[in-house]
Amino acid sequence: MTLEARSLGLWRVERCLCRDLSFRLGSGEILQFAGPNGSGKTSLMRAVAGVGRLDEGELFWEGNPATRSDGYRTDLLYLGHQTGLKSHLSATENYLFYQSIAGYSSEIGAKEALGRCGVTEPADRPVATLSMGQRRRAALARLLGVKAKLWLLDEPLTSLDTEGVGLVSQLLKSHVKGGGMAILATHQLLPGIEAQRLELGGKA
Amino acid sequence: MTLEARSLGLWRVERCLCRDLSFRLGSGEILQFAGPNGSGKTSLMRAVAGVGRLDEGELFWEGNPATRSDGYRTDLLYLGHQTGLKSHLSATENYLFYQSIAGYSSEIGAKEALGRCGVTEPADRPVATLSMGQRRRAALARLLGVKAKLWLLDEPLTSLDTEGVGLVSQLLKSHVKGGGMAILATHQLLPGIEAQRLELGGKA
Amino acid sequence: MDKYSWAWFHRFASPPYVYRVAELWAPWFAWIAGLLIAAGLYGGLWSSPPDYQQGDGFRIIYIHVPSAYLSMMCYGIVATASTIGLVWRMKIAHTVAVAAAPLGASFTFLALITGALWGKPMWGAYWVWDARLTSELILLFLYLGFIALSRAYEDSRSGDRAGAVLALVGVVNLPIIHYSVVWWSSLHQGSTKFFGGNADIQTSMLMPLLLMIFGFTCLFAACLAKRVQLELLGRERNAAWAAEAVR
Amino acid sequence: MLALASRDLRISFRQPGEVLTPAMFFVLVTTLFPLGLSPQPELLRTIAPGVVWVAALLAVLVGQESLFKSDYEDGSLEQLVLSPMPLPLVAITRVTSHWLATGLPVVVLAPLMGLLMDYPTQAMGCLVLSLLLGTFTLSLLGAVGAALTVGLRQGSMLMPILVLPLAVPVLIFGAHAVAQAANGEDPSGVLYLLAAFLVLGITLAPFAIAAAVRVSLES
Amino acid sequence: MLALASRDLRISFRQPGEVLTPAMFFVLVTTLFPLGLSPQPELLRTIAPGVVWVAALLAVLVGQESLFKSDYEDGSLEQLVLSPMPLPLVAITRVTSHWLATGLPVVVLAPLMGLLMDYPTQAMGCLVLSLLLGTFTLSLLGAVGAALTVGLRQGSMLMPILVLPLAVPVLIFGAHAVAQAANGEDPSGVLYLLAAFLVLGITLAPFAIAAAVRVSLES
Ligand code: HEM
Ligand SMILES: Nc1ncnc2c1ncn2[C@@H]1O[C@H](COP(=O)(O)OP(=O)(O)OP(=O)(O)O)[C@@H](O)[C@H]1O
Ligand SMILES: Nc1ncnc2c1ncn2[C@@H]1O[C@H](COP(=O)(O)OP(=O)(O)OP(=O)(O)O)[C@@H](O)[C@H]1O
Ligand SMILES: [Mg+2]
Ligand SMILES: [Mg+2]
Repeated sequence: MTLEARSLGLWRVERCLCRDLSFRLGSGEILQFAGPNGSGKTSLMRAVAGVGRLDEGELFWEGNPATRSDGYRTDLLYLGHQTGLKSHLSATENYLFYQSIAGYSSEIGAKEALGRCGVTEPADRPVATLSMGQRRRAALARLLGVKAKLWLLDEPLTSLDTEGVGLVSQLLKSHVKGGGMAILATHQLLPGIEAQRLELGGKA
Repeated sequence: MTLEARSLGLWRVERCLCRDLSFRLGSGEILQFAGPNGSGKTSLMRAVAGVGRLDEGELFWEGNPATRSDGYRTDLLYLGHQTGLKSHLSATENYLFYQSIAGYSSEIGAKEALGRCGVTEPADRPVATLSMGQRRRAALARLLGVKAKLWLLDEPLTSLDTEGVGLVSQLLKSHVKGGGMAILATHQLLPGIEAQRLELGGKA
Repeated sequence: MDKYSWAWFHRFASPPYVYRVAELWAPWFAWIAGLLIAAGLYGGLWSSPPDYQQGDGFRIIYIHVPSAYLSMMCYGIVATASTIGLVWRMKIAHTVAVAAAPLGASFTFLALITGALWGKPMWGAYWVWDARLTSELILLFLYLGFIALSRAYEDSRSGDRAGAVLALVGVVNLPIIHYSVVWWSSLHQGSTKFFGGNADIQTSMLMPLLLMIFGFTCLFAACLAKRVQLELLGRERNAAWAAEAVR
Repeated sequence: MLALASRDLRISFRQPGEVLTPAMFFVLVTTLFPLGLSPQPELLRTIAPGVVWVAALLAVLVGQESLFKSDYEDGSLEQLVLSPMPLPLVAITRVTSHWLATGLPVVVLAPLMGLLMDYPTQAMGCLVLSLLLGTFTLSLLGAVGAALTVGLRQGSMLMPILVLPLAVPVLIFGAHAVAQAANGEDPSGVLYLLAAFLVLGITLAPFAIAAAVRVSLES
Repeated sequence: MLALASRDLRISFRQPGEVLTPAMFFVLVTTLFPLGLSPQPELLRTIAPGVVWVAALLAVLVGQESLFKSDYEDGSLEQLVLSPMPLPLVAITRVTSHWLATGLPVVVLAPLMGLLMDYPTQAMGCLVLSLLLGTFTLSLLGAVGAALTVGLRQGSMLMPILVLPLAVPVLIFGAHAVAQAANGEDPSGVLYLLAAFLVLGITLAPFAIAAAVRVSLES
């Protein structure tokens, strides 16, 4: 089970974010997109996830082109700057919804998953009433509810407290131990996570 | 020049975020709201800034009630989770606007301020096209453009790279050296900034 | 002296005190209302003769006019309470406003219904797009808007103030309703001249009408007192006094 | 699919505001007219079909305008695109549940509004039926427009421009049918035409919407 | 003030979409009617004043609905509240610049629409004047509604309900004046009344808006 990127290129109007960029990710591996602000981590992440525009190159999931394989979408879990939580629904409802539309969902129930992510009391309030960190935690709960091989996490640590940071690295650990793979984009360092770094071009 | 809070209390529906909370901040001092996610830092910050609802207690700015003194509003600069940048305007335009409506504005021009915050090339693009970190930096530039005695910064480090974190702490240093005061809410630690911590109640 | 008066003011404004006062007054208002309305109905439905042109149809006036007048007076109350609440940040005032609004809405509704029923024989249509009718309808919407808005915030602390602002803005509508008959050429009755030499309403009708108006007012007062109590209990649900009040 | 539909409906009920806007709007337009015009009953009767239909059209368009907006802003649109469900299916589900929450109330309120403008009661059936067919077609059209414009910073004005040319025929035929029914003629022919429009919409729109969403996200 | 006004106007021009929506909308409503109704000229002529005014009212309301929304979401509303400028002044500036970008186009387009519904040309002056007075009053009302509802999760439906009761008189008088002018009577009396409304609005609304904004932020 491998994700392979062949000579990717991203352009914004005239500006080239990256070009001829290739990497290879096997199961149990973590790749970290590194680079200063504006270096194109988010753009690349979105392109790899298949929601952003990919101007050059191609992605291969288990050997065949990712764009044309539905398998890729079922195996992938993307968590971006926007958490994708509906602010009118409770954290629980959001969790259950994403579990129900996922390719392979785990048996972990909402209460347990949210509990492990530290969202207990606010779990049944509309997400709009949650604090930033609580929202992020509610979003992270999806990592438990969905069985995805490939995690794409864009700044998962935003507005998390130290305990939350610990939570994320612990989640990542168990994920890779189970043979999963992950791509990270973050500026803070995650305790006890060793990842191969992919440096993106300096800020223009 | 002092900010004094007397027995503040915040309520959310049934839930008490904090009560009978008092603190005193003199010039050259930094106060950090600390606490886990959902402990009420943002709410308290907003209440202190005068945009959030303060359910109990009172604030005093240089001896007289902050609510009724316009002086407080001119002396204060609040930077919250939302940066307050207009996504259709360029960073430069946003900077100039906030400079022009500020109580006391510095002579630092947009180009210099944004440059010092590391927003050079994107300075004249609509903010909507900036990366998260670049937006945060563009917002931070206001700290240079406006002469405010009291800074209220809610998670100023969100999505900043390490160099950005350095920038913030350096800004803070020069601010307090100049006799300013600041209130911070952040989970990451700022290198070389010593602040008195105000611990807020644990997460419910 | 000053201190003292403020102390008194705050005691007066404190929920438990208001609750007890309401407890005290409600039954009195209720009884008086009952008596007045009974008398009014008797006078209106039996002792006064049928109208020479409208037959018995006109008797609906005994419901219509009081409720119409109350629909407006109640809005006045809501607005005043809101003002007090906003200016002096008195929670109790907001409570009164929130408690009064639904009553006002129902009286407005009553005025509309009775008016409509009356309109069929008088104008041959239940509804005409007439100035006063329209503005009364608008008043209903104002009430609904107020209720919806103050309920929309799950935190009553915020909902109160939002509603209050709206209530104040809406005050503009009262004169419009009252003078609509004057401003627009209207199918609807002009303001009746109740007293004086050439009063255009005979005493046999006037007396019951006045009785009904006062009766309705007392009824309204009684209901208001009760609703204020409920609202207070709801808001202070985990205060000590509320606990023992319901025990 | 069911999960999605139930989610959408639940969200709708959480914010009666957004949802009832179109119904509100419909009532508004239809009631404002008698106020704006000098309300002679016979005049009202003649213009009733047109007013009701125009009101319905506007209501639907207003309702669709923000169909994908919140999903786009909170990032759940990308999640839907990434979900294994085929996107056109997602689109039609989304539109349907949104129509149930926004379009249906309009249809339900129509007879009431008809009464206020004393539209002949025996023709109500046709009014409701035509709106039933029409509003759903319009919702589909609106959804295409909304999907195309959701990514744009220039905002949503484009949407009406894009949609209108396609919406106008629906309006014309719809109002025509209602008018016919009011004059006691048999509107079935026109109604069939409306039904045909609807079928066409249901078959084609989902794919258009899906494509449009993809484009908007990539921009 | 100037800084604020220029900022608002610049933003408006950056997103012609949002800005022209009301104008769009106005044109839409007024043009759809002839399509919806069977267009007999004399019928059109009788309903023209009403249609134009209703269209204008709707257009303004639609435009105002999102007046403070983006400011609220991107946090610049709190910054305005915190700025040393007195909030009512901010409010009136905001409304004015928004009206210049949204309301004025409607007023400008009105004569054109009038022509389409062959409204007597000699009465155009009155049409424009009444709209000029009316739309601004409506913008002020709309702004109050928008400010009251911007903080609500329930969404913006409330806004029309809140605003409409107050907007209807303006509509009635406006349409009345236009109709009078069309019949060759002298509308000045009604126009004065509209002017009075406007003055009332300008003096009171800013404070209401300011208070409403504060409340919405605190919620
Ligand atoms: C839906 C229809 C109607 C509505 C909404 C309505 C509304 C009102 C209102 C708001 C008032 C109080 C005015 C004030 O206190 O300034 C009123 C008073 C009155 N209405 Fe009606 N009305 C309706 C139908 C009728 C009809 C059909 C009649 C009989 C012809 C009628 C006769 C009266 C009379 C006699 C008064 C007292 C006059 C005064 O002192 O102002 N109303 N109505
Ligand atoms: N329309 C555009 N024209 C020019 N440059 C653009 C345009 N849109 C985006 N960019 C640039 O492309 C880059 C995209 O940044 P991206 O969000 O991928 O960076 P990032 O690594 O995620 O930054 P951060 O660490 O701040 O999140 C930014 O530098 C941005 O300025
Ligand atoms: N309507 C409500 N009912 C109950 N609790 C609420 C409501 N609204 C907010 N809260 C709670 O109040 C607290 C406000 O959190 P706030 O944003 O101030 O925390 P914070 O310290 O900023 O958290 P973070 O570090 O994640 O930013 C949260 O715990 C939230 O769950
Ligand atoms: Mg990024
Ligand atoms: Mg916070």
